[in-house]
Amino acid sequence: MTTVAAQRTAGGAKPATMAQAIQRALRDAMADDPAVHVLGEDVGTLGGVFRITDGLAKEFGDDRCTDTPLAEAGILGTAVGMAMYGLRPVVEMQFDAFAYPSFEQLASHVAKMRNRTGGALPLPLTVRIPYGGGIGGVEHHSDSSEAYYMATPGLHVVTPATVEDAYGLLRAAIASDDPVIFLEPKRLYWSKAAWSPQAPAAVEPIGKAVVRRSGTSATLITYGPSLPVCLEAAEAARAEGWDLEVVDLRSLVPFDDETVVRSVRRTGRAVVVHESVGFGGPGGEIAARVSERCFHHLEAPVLRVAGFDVPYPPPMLEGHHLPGVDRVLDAVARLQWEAES
Amino acid sequence: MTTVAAQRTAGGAKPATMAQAIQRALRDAMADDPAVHVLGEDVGTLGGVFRITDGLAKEFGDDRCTDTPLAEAGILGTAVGMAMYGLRPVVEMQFDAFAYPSFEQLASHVAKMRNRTGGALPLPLTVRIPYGGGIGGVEHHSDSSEAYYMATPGLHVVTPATVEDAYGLLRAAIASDDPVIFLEPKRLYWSKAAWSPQAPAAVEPIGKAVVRRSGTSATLITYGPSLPVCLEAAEAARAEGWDLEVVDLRSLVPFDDETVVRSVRRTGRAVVVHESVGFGGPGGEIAARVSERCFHHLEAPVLRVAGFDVPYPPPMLEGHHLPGVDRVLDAVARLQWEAES
Amino acid sequence: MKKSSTPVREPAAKTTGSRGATRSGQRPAAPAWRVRTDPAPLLPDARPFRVLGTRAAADADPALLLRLYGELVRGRRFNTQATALTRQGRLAVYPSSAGQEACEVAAAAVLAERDWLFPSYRDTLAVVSRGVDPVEALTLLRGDWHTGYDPHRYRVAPLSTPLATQLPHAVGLAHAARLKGDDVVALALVGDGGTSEGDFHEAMNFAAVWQAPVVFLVQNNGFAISVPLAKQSAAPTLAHKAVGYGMPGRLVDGNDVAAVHAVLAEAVDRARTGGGPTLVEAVTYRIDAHTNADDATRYREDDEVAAWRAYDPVRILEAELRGRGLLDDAEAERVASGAEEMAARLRERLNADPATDPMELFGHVYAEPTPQLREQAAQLRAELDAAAGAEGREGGR
Amino acid sequence: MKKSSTPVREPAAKTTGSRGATRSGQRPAAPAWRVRTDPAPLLPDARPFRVLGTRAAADADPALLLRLYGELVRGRRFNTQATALTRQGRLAVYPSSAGQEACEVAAAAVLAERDWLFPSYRDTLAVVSRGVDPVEALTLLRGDWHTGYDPHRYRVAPLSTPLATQLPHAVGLAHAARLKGDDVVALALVGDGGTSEGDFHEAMNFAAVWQAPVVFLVQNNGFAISVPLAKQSAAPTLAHKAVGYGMPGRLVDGNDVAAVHAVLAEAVDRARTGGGPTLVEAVTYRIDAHTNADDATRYREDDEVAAWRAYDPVRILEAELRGRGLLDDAEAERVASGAEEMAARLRERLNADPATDPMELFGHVYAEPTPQLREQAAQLRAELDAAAGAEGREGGR
Ligand SMILES: Cc1ncc(C[n+]2csc(CCOP(=O)(O)OP(=O)(O)O)c2C)c(N)n1
Ligand SMILES: Cc1ncc(C[n+]2csc(CCOP(=O)(O)OP(=O)(O)O)c2C)c(N)n1
Ligand SMILES: [Mg+2]
Ligand SMILES: [Mg+2]
Repeated sequence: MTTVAAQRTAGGAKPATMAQAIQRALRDAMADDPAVHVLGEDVGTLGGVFRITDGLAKEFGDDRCTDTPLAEAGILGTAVGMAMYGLRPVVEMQFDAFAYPSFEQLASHVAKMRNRTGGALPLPLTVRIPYGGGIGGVEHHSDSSEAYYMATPGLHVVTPATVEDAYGLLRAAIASDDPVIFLEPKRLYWSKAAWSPQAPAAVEPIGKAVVRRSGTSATLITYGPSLPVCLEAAEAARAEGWDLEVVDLRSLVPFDDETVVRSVRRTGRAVVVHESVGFGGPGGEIAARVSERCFHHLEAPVLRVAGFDVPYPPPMLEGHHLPGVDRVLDAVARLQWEAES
Repeated sequence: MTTVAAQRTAGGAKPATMAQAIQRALRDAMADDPAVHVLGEDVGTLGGVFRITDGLAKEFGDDRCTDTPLAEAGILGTAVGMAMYGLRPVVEMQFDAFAYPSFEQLASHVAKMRNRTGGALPLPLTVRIPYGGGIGGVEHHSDSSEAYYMATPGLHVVTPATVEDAYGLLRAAIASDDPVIFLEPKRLYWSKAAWSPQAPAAVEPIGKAVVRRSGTSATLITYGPSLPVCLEAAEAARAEGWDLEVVDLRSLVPFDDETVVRSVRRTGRAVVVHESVGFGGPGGEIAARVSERCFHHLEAPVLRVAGFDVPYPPPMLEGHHLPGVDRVLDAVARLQWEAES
Repeated sequence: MKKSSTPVREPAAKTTGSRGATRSGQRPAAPAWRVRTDPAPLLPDARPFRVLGTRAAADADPALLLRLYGELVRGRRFNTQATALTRQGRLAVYPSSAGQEACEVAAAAVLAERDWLFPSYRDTLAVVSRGVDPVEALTLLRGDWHTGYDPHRYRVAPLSTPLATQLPHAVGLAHAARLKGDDVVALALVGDGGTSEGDFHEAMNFAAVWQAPVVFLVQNNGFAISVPLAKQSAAPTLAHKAVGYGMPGRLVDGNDVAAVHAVLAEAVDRARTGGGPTLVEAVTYRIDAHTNADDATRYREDDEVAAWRAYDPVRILEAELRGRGLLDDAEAERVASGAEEMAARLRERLNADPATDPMELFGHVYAEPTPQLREQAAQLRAELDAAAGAEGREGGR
Repeated sequence: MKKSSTPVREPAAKTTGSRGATRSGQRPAAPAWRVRTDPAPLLPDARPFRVLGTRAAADADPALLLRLYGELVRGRRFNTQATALTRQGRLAVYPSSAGQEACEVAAAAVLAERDWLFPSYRDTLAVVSRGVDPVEALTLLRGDWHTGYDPHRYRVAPLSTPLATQLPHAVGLAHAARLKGDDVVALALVGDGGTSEGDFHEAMNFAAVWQAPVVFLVQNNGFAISVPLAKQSAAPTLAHKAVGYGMPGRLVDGNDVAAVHAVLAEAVDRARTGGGPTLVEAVTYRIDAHTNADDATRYREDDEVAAWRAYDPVRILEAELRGRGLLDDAEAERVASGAEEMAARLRERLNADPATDPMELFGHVYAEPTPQLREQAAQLRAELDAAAGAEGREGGR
């Protein structure tokens, strides 16, 4: 997969931010399909508080990119109705915690509509949610809420960690006939990569993880905002003699057991890394699956490095909360290396 | 602990249902402390759709047991304000899925208020939620939503599986200075046990699991509505030569690692059983913890028996969805017994 | 009933001017203030609009009244039959709309085929009256699946159990239709209790801001399960809520089918012609208990029920029709026996066990089952096969 | 401004009687219909209530006006100082209430010590004006903790970032106080945008049904970030929303501090004396950008800002005071230099780095940390110790 990605960006690739790639994906989707409508708070004239929707209202008109009243349940609820009528709404929630007022619409309708109606009412609907911390936001601006969505059958849950995936996954999400929760790692919005908007990556199907770094000693399983942390940790680990493999899940639902299990069976050790709370967070599911499926291949228990089990801290303390390189390396060090040798 | 329970119910115990025990706990708490207020939809004159609050409005007046307007965020939100003023509100959500409109109040305020204010504003607030299926309810009446609450630091999450615990845990929840999500297994409301309301069980601190059946072959880890299933499975397993231990978690947050780990280290095998969805459900966290902490004692991977990863099915199909005795036994059979012998 | 009126926009006026800057000449003038919408035409009448038994009845179309009469009689019979089926265990539960049939059938009758209906959980009758196959409409309550009909085929959204959550859907659909240039109106039903939910508020507001072609019908039947209106709202009427969104509020006698039809027709027409949304409150009463599982004697007096039972939507229309010579015994008999036939067919069809396939659990969660769901489906398949095998063996013994 | 009036209950009246059962004698009478509350006194005036520059100003208490003037001048200075501190990196963010100071200081001034204030995220100034230590009030925005003050000590709820979510808290607290027999009123602030949230609706409704002693002040500053009022609501005024809950709605010029104070005082008084809740809409304008991080030129015209800048709450009060000879240059100078001192103290205190303890992450999640949190605290403790050790060693080199 990495090869394919490399090919695609070969010709004429210029540095682009993840924010630009997301914006471009919206633009291209709207241009390709008049059924795609963007709605949310401040997405129109302002272009969104992260400027992701900048220019869309101008290019496609207020009816295609709409500033809504300030009411998240109303936004998601009307989007459901729009999807029922054949549109493909793309909803922007301004911040993670501000999606909570729409939780009932999400859990009771968005996730269930296709099923309730025996397939008669699919909801091709994307909910974009900037998530996670590391940007110095005050309370309620830095939640990692993916556990809620993972526990809700009927939703797809994806999150890009690279500029290219931001484009490809969002195109795939909008093209999907099922509702997709598209989690945008806020602190990677301004991450850059050589990426050519002239030849944007083909849309990959949702549900495939990717090995971002090959290694033999242990597997770091991660996604979204923690991928750069893991890659950095993997580099640092070389000094300790560990050659770490890094798997970027990209899709939490569906989960790519195949890629993850193949890696861990080979390395025999695994650490799950994410920003979300540990207890009850995504890592529990991931570690449980890996422990069950790789039981006879594991040299050490699957460990988790996660945010602490506390409400997201204030800006001045978030550095102590967020899993960083050192905490990842500490976990790797606890993978019972002595036992093996 | 089982001994203590037996002692307590020794004298003059008559059969009581779990519904009666919960009602009695509310009554006693209200009688003991004028700060305890019950509020919710239909809790007053009607006594609640499950009759849990029957008689409370009559005994304590409408101001202590209040029929609210039909608005769950409003109910929980006003309860927050009441708790801020020193009351101990006990909120009833009519059904699991109807708690979702209050999700923002729960996640952004109830769970966080103490922390946000550095301890200055604790919220002694109990949210009672009838949960789970098995009673032939139409859609939105049978959700097992515990995963959402477990993933939200600041909440305690408890659920009784016995008549006695229903009383004791609810008293403990109301006595707690922290918000407690009190999950009531709907299909156990009418389960009966010899239990003496004259000498109700002393309130145990929240956070202790209990071994409901001792065994040596493997541990079934469960809670709430699945406890009877596990006990029945354990009986049936004797025919296969398996002597199963059954742990009733009672409290999901805090989690009693000690009791669970002690059991699994001894038996070497474990199956987590619950009604909630498998993927992203509580079992992931539980299995991950057990796998990590019992790594060198495990003879087989920790398995999970859970509801399927689907929206809760309609009444006529729920029997196929709910983890029953056979499915538990199938999982036990897959615990790699050959490998051992 | 008030005439529909397009919102009036006052010209911008400097208020300070009118009151005068009497003392402080240096005081700067306030920026222009404008009331954006004239509230007067939005306000509901003080009393519910009525047709039957008033002079207005003379103008009502006899053919329409007869058609509504037929629907009412069938509707009542549908309610009693469905309730009976709960006693026979053929329905898991039934929230009867007995007493509210005028609202149910008027809501269905007022819509064109291309329009959409958004029912609440109590509105099976409106769904059936709109033309949905009754067994499909009752699937949810029988319990073999959730929504039993194809919403697109009938342009009827699923019966919504979580209260008021269907209202924003109606707004979104109506808005989408308008954006596409389609002539489609959405009519959404909700109860008095449902108006307390945040979703009601957000839907009303979006509808008004977007001027979506949607009509909200609140069936104020006096209770939300056991909770009477007085504990639900302190508003003068629920129709008064409209003013705060900038849409017209209309109050109508919910037992007077001609009145409900007229008010809804006007609102639908306003929506259709670009006049935006309307909130209609129909004052009615829930004659039966909340559902067959409820015991209404715990929270209300028989007297109250009796008073409303006397003011029966079927009987008051019948009285009108008979008074005007539009209905005789023979015709009434014909309608009644048609309703009986409908009920008999319903009984018959619901007395058969529905075909259910456990594997359907996995068929509709996503367009394509996830790998995880495929695994789980295989597990259930194996369980079912094993059980069938065991049965087969037992049967062979 | 309308006189406060207790809701009028109409006697029950048979409506059919009034319109007459003209044709069908057999038609049963409808059960009694009653409008539960007279809507007329609930309706807001057509234009915002003003005091300054009108005849009413003559009746205003000079001492109160002078006190409010001092608060306004200090309030403006607080806003400019806090904004400046964001540029110096001393505050993570500051949502300025420049232009809205009249609402902020009136909200604080109108409350008795025993009353409670429920601020929204933009209302740091109201919190400070109520007496909270400014550095404690700014803790959230500096980022060393969330709420920096003890809500019980000041009877000020935490600044609420999730919009409108604090409104039900205010209702619950006011209701609880009344149940306990305490004379406590809650005043809750919310923005024009916040009125669209479901929590606004539910709070208003609970307050009205419970007749809770609570006052809601909507600061309609024209924008929710970039979204203008016209995209937020189609209501005649936001005050009209009150009618749909059965509470009085009042409209006031939000830049006229005397008017805001008078309207709020009346509402607080009504709440205190058992008259229930009031919704007050104050028409004002957000002079600064949404926060220091926002670029308001993207969505609004300088002309509009200039018009409102001219109608400055501080200047119009100053003009009034000077016109009436209540303020001279010396006094104005004294007030201004007091405000400068306040700003200097604030700068000084915020220029010091706050003491933070990472271990506090675990201290307030529960009354007692869970075993899991104890483990995690030990882990962080060990990391910190190791880091300190490493630093110590490096320092020793
Ligand atoms: C969000 C939500 N909360 C609670 C319920 C449980 N419930 C079902 S019906 C009902 C009362 C509804 O009253 P109303 O809106 O007046 O409708 P009616 O039953 O009178 O038709 C309640 C509380 C629900 N279905 N949805
Ligand atoms: C529930 C919620 N949704 C979204 C936001 C993000 N947000 C912060 S301020 C704001 C605009 C608020 O507008 P308004 O209520 O008019 O208050 P103002 O900023 O004008 O004081 C938005 C959308 C939020 N804080 N809370
Ligand atoms: Mg009702
Ligand atoms: Mg505003």
